[in-house]
Amino acid sequence: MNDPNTARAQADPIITVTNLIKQFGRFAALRGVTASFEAGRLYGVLGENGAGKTTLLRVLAGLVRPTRGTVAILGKGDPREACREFGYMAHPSLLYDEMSGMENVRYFARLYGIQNDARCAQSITAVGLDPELGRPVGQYSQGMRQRMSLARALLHDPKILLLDEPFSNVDIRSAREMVKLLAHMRDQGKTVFVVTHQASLLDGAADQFVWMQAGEIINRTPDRKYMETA
Amino acid sequence: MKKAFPILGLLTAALLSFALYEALVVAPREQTMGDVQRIFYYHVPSAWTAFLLFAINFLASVQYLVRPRPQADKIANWIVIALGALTSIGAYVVRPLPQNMYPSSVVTTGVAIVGLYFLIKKYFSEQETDILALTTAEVGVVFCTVVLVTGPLWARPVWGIWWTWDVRLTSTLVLWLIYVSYLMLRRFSTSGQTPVLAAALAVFGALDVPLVYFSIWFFRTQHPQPVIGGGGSIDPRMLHVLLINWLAFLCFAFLVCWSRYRLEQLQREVEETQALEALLEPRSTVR
Amino acid sequence: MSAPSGITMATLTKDIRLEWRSKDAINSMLFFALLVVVVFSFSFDPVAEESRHIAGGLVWIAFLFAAVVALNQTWAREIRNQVLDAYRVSPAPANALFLAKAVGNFIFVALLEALMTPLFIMFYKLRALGPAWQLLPVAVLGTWAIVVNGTFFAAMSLRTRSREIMLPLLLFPITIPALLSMVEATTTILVGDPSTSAKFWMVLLATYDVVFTTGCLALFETVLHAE
Amino acid sequence: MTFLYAAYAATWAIHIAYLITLVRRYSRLKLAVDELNKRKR
Repeated sequence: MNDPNTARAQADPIITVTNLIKQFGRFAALRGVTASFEAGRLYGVLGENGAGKTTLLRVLAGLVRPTRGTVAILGKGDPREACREFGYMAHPSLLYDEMSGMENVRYFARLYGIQNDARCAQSITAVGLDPELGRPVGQYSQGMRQRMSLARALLHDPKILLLDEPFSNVDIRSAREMVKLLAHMRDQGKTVFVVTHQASLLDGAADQFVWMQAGEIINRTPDRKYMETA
Repeated sequence: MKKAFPILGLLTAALLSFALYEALVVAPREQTMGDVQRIFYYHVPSAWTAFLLFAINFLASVQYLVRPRPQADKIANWIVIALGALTSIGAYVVRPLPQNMYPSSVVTTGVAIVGLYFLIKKYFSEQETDILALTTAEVGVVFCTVVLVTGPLWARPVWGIWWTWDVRLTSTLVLWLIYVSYLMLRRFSTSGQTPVLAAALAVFGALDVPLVYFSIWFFRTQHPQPVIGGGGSIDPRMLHVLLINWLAFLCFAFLVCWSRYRLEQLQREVEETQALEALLEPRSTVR
Repeated sequence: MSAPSGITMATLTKDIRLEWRSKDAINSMLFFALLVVVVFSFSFDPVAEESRHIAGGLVWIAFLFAAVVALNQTWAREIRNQVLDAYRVSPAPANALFLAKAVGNFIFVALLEALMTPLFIMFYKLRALGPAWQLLPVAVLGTWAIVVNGTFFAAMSLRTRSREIMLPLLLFPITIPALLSMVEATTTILVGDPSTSAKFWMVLLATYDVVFTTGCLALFETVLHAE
Repeated sequence: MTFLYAAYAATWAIHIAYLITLVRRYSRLKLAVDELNKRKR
């Protein structure tokens, strides 16, 4: 399977999902998703509210157990075993409001076994924020909070990035910068999933758009225009 | 199997009425307390049945927690066997046993626990152990309520007080509180994994039982209280009637558990079909 | 993978720093504890001799009451921005988080007790006739018994509808033997009855702590990840 | 003597009350089952 020298091996599926079903009582969030995703790609996951985008991401992150179906990340059956390999960012900030950005990132670094602050400062500057900023995260603007949350997700240099609405409430200029950063990471070989409603931001950056509707992947297209005209 | 239920029902009804007759008429009249002592034949069997049901709940909950983790499963097997051995040896080594616990009865309980554990292990799937835990908890609480109602009704005429901090009665009260909180957790839980939370609480509750018993037992030695059911040995004829009543109540409890079990199974099947239907429904997304 | 104790320390210091920085939780809790003591003292105004017999029960019920209100706040900060998800996604072991939260609660509740005890002594004119030094181990073991189960059940009640009421419903039945031991040990020490000693109760409390600390450490992982 | 009969009566009152709740729960479930069967055909 992982024959190193062929091109095919380079694009080995890093994540495979088979017949993934998730139901919350009678509401079917995921109705049988089967897909595999290659490493080193930036995927834009698009779809209306309730299409199952967030649930899919939470299943991949191991935060939600699927009702049926299997998830394999880097060959490991249970996402929890691969938790060191992915960074997760959600709609809520996942940060402590009373602590400054640096304090937050330093605490989460400790959870990943990272002791030195240089790495923390580096991931904060990478998202375009100032590590020395003393203000507690609670007083940040929503856009800054989203970027600090991204810094927390990038902290341990994960192979996979699972980002849920990273650009919401972020001004256009900083959103474009974030996209540039994500594209740069993709070029370094990381696999990036971006769930978003501002699909236009990913034009030219995303390798593939994954269209979801009513808990299923209905289409995977190289660019956004194809879906709109169809 | 379906038609066995009414036959068993009739048999149990007959057994219950025979036991009632034995308790009211045949059993010898107790000198000091008089006829009111006959509450004993309902009070004690209900308590024993409740404890048995809670023991099954504990064993089923442990099964539910360990089955998905094979390594924990092996450890649990050894702990149960060790527990059984310990109680059997302890029955003869520990002197004095708390009042009117005979070594033979302690050994039988120890062996029964181990037997039940491996029986559940063999015949119940993971999902079924959860249903079994819920059923035995619910029916156990009903029997426990009976004990807590008949207890004071017995204490009142004999000692003029409604409640006595008797070791067994108080332990039953605490057990009742624990399992009512267990049932409330199951009803109020909004989690997808309610059985896991309930199983954890059941294990905690069971760990608590010996501590409850010994804390109240020592509490009682410091504040002597009248004891329900007397301390000394028991007239063989009374014991005979007691065992008949216990058998009758066990059959009754078995039937109630069986129907509650089937009810829960049906409930889950209905929920599953409804969920399946929602799955296959035409693609309607939230606009 | 830094040692779990490193993570426990980091989480504990983080919690203490946040507590110290916002201080609003600690101040409101201290005032609440004061209220509980005053209310208890008003409702019972015993003569010194009598008070020794009932003080043990009153003091521990007041502590339990204050502890439950504090325990309800254990996961408040983690829920606000779903920070718990960030923890669940990280490779950090669940027990490290649990121990940090339990020890944090222990310090918090011990602080409340340290404030309430002198007030109780004053209001009830208490003077221990028995070996007063034994009160310390009883207090430590007893508070840990309440806090370790309280933290565990607080995490469990996160997954239920009426979260505030579920914690005491789950905690009190399980804590009865520990509560009985604390009350009886304190009363034996206060009354100074030579015939009995609080040793049995302390042994029972210690067993209770060991049993339930192991139980919590074994089962917290499953409860944390039961979404 | 009356306490004896009271205790026995109370025992069966409790058991019967529980059985009634089971029966009621079962009938409610029956409705759901019938509805499902109707829809399936």
